[in-house]
Amino acid sequence: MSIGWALVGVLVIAGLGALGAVATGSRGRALVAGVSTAGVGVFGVLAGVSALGGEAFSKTIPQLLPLSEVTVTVDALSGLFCALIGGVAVIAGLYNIGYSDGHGSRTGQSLLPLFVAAMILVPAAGNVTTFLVLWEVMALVSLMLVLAEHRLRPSVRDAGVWYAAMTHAGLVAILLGLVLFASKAGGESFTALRDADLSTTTRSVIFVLVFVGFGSKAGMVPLHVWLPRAHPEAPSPVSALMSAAMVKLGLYGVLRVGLDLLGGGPRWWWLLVLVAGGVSALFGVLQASVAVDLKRLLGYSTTENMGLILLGVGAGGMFAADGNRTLGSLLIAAGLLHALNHAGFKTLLFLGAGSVLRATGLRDLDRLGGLVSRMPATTALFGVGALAAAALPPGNGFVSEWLLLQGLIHGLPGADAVVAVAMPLAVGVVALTAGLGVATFVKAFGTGFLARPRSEEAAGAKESPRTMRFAMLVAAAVCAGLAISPASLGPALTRVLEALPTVRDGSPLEGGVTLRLTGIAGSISPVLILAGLFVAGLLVVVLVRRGLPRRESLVWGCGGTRLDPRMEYTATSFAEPLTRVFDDVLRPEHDVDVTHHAESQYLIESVRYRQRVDDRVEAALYPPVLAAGNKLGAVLSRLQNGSVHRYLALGLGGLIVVLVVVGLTA
Amino acid sequence: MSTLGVVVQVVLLIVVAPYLVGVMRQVRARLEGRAGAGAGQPWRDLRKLFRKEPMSPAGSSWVFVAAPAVLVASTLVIAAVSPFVATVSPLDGVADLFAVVALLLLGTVALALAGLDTGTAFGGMGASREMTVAALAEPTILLAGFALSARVGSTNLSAIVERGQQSPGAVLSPATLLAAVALAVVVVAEAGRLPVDNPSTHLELTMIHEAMVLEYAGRDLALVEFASALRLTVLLGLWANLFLPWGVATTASAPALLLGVVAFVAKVAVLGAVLAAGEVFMAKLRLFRVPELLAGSFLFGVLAVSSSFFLA
Amino acid sequence: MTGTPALLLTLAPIVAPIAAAAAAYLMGWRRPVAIATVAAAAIVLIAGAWSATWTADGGEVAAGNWLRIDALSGVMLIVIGAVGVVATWAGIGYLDDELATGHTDVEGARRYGVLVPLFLAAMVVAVLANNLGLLWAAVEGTTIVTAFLVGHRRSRRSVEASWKYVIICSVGIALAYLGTVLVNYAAEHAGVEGSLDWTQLVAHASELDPGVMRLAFALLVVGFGTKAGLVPLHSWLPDAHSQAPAPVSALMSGVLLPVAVYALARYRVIAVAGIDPGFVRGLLLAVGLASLLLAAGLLLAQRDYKRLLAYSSIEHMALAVVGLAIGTPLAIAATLLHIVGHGLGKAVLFCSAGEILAREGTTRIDAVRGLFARTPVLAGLFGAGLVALLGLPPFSLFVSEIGLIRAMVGAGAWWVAAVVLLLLLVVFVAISGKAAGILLGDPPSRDPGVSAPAAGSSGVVGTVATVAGLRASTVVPLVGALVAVAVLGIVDWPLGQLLHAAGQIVGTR
Amino acid sequence: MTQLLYLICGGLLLSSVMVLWRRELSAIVRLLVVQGVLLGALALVLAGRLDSVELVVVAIGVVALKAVLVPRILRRVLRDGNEARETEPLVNVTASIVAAAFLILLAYAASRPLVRLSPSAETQAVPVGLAMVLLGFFVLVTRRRALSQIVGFLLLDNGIAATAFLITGGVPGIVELAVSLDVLLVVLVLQVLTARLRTTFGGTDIDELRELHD
Repeated sequence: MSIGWALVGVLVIAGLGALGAVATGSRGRALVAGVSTAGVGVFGVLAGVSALGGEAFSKTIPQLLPLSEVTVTVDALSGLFCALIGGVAVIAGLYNIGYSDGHGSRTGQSLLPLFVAAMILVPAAGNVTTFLVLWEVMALVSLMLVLAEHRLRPSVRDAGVWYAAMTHAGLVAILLGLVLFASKAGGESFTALRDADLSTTTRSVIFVLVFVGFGSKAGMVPLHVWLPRAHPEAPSPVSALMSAAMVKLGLYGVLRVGLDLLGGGPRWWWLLVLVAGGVSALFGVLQASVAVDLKRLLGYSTTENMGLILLGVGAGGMFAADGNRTLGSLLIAAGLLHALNHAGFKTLLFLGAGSVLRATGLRDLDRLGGLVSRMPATTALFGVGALAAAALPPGNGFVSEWLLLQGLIHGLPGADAVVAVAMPLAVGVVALTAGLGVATFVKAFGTGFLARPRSEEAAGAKESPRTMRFAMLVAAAVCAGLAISPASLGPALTRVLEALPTVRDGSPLEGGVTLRLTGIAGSISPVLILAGLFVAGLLVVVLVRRGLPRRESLVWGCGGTRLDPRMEYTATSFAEPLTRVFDDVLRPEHDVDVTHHAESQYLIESVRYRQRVDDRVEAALYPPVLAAGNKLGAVLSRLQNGSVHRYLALGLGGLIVVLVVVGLTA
Repeated sequence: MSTLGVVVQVVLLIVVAPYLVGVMRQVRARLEGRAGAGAGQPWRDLRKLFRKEPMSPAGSSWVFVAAPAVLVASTLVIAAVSPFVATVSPLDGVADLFAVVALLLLGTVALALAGLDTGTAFGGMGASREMTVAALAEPTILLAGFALSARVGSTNLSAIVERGQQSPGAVLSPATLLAAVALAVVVVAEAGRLPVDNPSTHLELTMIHEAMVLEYAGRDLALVEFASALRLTVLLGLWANLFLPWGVATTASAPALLLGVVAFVAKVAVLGAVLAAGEVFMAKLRLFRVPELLAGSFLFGVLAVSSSFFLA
Repeated sequence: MTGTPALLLTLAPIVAPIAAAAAAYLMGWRRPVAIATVAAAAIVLIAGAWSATWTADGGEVAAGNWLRIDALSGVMLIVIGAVGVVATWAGIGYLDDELATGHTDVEGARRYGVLVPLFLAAMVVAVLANNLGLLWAAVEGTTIVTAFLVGHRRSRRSVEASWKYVIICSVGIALAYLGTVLVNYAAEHAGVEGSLDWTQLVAHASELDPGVMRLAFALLVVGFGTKAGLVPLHSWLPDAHSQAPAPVSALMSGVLLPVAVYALARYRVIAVAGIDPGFVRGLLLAVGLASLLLAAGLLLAQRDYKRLLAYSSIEHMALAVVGLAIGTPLAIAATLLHIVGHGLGKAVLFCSAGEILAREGTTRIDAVRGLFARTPVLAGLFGAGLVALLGLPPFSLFVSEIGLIRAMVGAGAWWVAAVVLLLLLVVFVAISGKAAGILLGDPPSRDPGVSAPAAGSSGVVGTVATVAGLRASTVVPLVGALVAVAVLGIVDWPLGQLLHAAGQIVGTR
Repeated sequence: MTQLLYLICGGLLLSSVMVLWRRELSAIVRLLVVQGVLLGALALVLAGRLDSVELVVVAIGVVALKAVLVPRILRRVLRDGNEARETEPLVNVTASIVAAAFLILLAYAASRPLVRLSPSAETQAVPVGLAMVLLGFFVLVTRRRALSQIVGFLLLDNGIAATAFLITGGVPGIVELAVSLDVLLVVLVLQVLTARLRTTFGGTDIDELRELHD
């Protein structure tokens, strides 16, 4: 199918879906919204796949958008992101059918297909205004979706405000950057921008502005503050769409503007990207490792993964700037592959968390547990996602992190001091991130799903409806496919890299069973590792199977009686060693409330212990800004104190100033 | 013929692993003035355990049951793909240094999940501590790997070993030495040996590894014990071959393989003995001093990488 | 186009509202009169749209030396007509409620019925006037007409607001008159025939004495700036807008302020030709940015939602003036589009804020909670209006803001763009935070004894259709306005060419 | 003739300054009458100098409006209330006079371009008009009574009218008419509002109006 028709399909289905969801009653609404969302996703995938197959598309519609025009261009880079978003949308749409069945709000459901359509169209934008409009439509619709459950929890409102503010701040940076670009280039179509001949200073200003903007969308520290608030508060299919798909558009922006439109740049740009990515990865995973809210944990994990992706892109950009296209293309391919992988497993994980939320009403890991027997399918599927997110073989996250490391460690020969310092640190960051990521997902899976339930809600959990399980199964299958055969994406990635002039260099990875890299002696075979694990495991089971049957026993309670679920290790206690080790960074707050007996202060009635780990970056950076704003408001309020004399005095003063200025500038 | 190398290697490791533990215990016993149970005792223990019935704590799930198998399987895969005896292997391209590290971590994760699945405080405590240590050890491992592979231009284990054989001088380069120290610390941490963990303790508050497996019994416990021995062997073997690559077969001929087997057994035995001897003179660190140790090893890793660049 | 048809086309939008006013005076506030008022506003709109046939490609509709429609006037006519239709239509329900709840009496309603169309007529005269003296007189006329509309309720606060309004605006507009006198002086000295005819002045703009024109322009900026709600004489605006009846606030904010900006646009054309363009730009920028800063700061500190809307008007007019300061054709076109979008959006907001006030009985932001949960349609209108005014797509203010920023950067004033964007961000944060408080969340449990005045209760004018507790006569125009703003933000054709032509008239490279 | 012109201008300026000085509201209204008459005289003198019949008509109109009609309205305001004196102004008289001096100097400085464009006897006197504008504004800023504020506005307006006469012999007739009508209407509006102030606030101290603020 041609890309143009696929995009028309996206728009038409989204429009029909939205109208349909508005028109249907509460019973069929989730079905209409879910099916149309999935339909939009299918068309997105079709458009993306066509583009990745080498088709290109470009169209200008001058009748739309006053003061400008609509331009749509789709190349392989756009295609990758269209396909990614479309894929996530298909799964989230299917999931929505069961998830929102009977209680999806009219607004929330009808906006779902529109959100997906906006996201799919963002990478298809071909000029500055079109891009900005679509970008902001996407932001607005996602904001409204985040707010969908505003009546249920007061925290939704705060999350919405934070999200709105941060996304608008990001827009401001992007807007300024792109408009500056367009103005200097003398045209606002991407073609004109690409052909522009600008000074390095201008280009750098543009890049930094744009990076700040896209970075905030991608959840880069310190602009990430909205992400761990908004992603958890949104309904779960929306969380999945935001975390798996929307943040990727930040990556798209960096690639499109940095490597395509600006055509690469000096090395420090990419060093900036690398550092921002590294800091985000580390900070994100640290916060995730101590988070006890499952969806918040997943949100911080998104910051972490986007950090890793941008770290790869940054390193790739650095090498490309040095002329080392082999590593440049490898690292960017690694970043893109990780983006795909992250989309896969984060969709799965957020949907899994949604199922848990739906079944128990809980996001608090400290109160979950025991779901493995109550929601076996969900547990198993979440486990697949957690394995991938922990970047362990045979999960798909492992492959892209492996590629990333390969790219990072091979740059040393022939490098200068900057690279020689940056790369080891980057490897250290990736490694620590990987390690903490493992701990994080062991915690999420181990305390959230295993053992015995820690609350009545968790004990009463029921398995999710079939559509939800099916959607998660699809996501898991996608993860598995990506894990088993990453090399099959080689041609597509090659085509994407061809859209980036300074990086373009043949195909970065190839091979069938074994994943090989071009220009680097390194290989792994995810299939064979999986097969090996399977065979070895089977052997062990078969060999050991003989003998006495398994028996159930009481757990050892140090000689005490049967253990209470309250005595189980919780997520908080699991993360305690990490909290202590990273005390200086996390600065946890402890509250101990001791209630004494009425009769004697030496007898204790109860002890309450609470630990809170706030986002320290947020606490350090944002309150001063808000305080400055309030100060400004307070100062200016004094001008408006109600006295008409003061108002008139202001006028007279203004008049005098104007007269003086007119006199002086004569 | 090279396939034979793989089989030999896997069988060798399976056989040797419990003996290695036995040797180490024996060395330790002797140094402490005890007679010791002999190097074969671990095998005898395993045989006994394999015959006993496995038990699952109430409320635990398939994760608890599957974990030992995953642990053994992941270690076996490492045993198959790494160049312990020979560098020529049909499985050479399957897993490189990073993949091996990740597979080790996979085993750790399986056991940690099992620990959490028991629902006891001990299991959770062990899992939590084990994951903390593993997470903090990760940067050191990868940086040491970086230092080693930077010299060779590949993370492929065979390539690193072969390069070591071809240019013995490089083994004594600052980068390699620093990486060796760094990795040694990590091997100790990963294998759960002193001063990070005490494999023979059963005092709840000091346990890491043992706390996780507290609920295992019978053949489950046998698998866990076996896997832990195998992991120790694999770790020592890897360390030995990365830094002392001599003797590893580079062709698939029978004599070369034989030499490889002998060299491997010797190296691992010596290293095990040294490790055991060292443990006699060492006390376990407080858990919250372990990160300091790992930070130190991380520093060595960084120095290793930068010296491979700045001093090369 | 000239001659009799032109005369008809230019007189129709003036005469129609006056006729409606006369009808109201004679018949009192009745349904036919109300409809006639809406029809009069519609005639203004139609006249504006119709005139575009001649003006969109740079032509004009001239009726003698006094009245004239070019593309710029055409856009303004459309704004006046469109906002007028929305405000007068939604005003029907508003006045019914006022009468039903006893906030006003038959005499008050009659006065309202007379003054509102006169207000429209005065603004139409202002934008059609070719003579700058007439323009001034018409703008001053709006003050007089609206003085009693602001004080419609006769409460302490509305009297206070109208006093401040009349005094400050009269002073400001007097300064504008002084400026006009000086322009006249310069023109006579340069031998311009019909010394206050805009067309003549533009033709001879470069011959005017720069010294006098600088002083004149400065006075005009301060003077008309007062009416546009700009620093330093902006202070009347939040008081008047928060006290006036909702439809009047809508008209004042949506049209009256832009008419003052329009006057500045006319003078800008003359000023830039004669005097140092840097002076013109600097002065307008200073006024615009200072107003923007003021609006941003006070929005942060705001505790009253009607005043919030008023400061938002200051913000948007400041933006429009910054657009004038930049003054390229793109900037002017964007400014005008912005004015159109703002007018309609603000009409929606003020009218829905009026409904909120009628239901909640308070204008305090922290006293209104969980509106979406209680009255989704009203909250939806208010929310959508805010979204439009915050400059989010698909509403046209987003496109016009991008256009403005493009124009700023294109004119080399990238620092202005940066400052403007930063201040707009502050505005965004301020408004969205407060709006979230009003709209979202679960409603507080209310004392069941205190019920809001029954909305949709039958007024004097007869029974009314309701939509979710709101009158159809309120919902339909407001929804229509929102749809119009959205359409303008997506599609180019309704205004594109006209805006372009207007940009050519005022804009300079 | 020029002497007469300057004399009238001097009188105009003096009457404006006197308003700052006097506290009696009725005296202030009287000063306004004087100023209206002087303004008419100015127009008449200019009519003579420029040979303009139109200006004669304008002069009559000015006197009728500013010396008769408007003061009559003001007196009615005065009669309706029982406030004969300005309460303590926000800036005391001494400071006011000093400020007035500064404002007059500023007016001279600011009107230099106007004089420079066509130096003639009339334009030489233009600073007087501008000074009256600023003084009127100053009265508005500092006086508390509603009536004083109206007077301030009228002073400001007289200043503009004087400026207009001095530089161009007045604006085109119809505009002049519109302006006069506007002034009259504003005064009427303010009169009504003053009455409302009195009924709702019980007084006309504008400084009491502080309910609307941020």
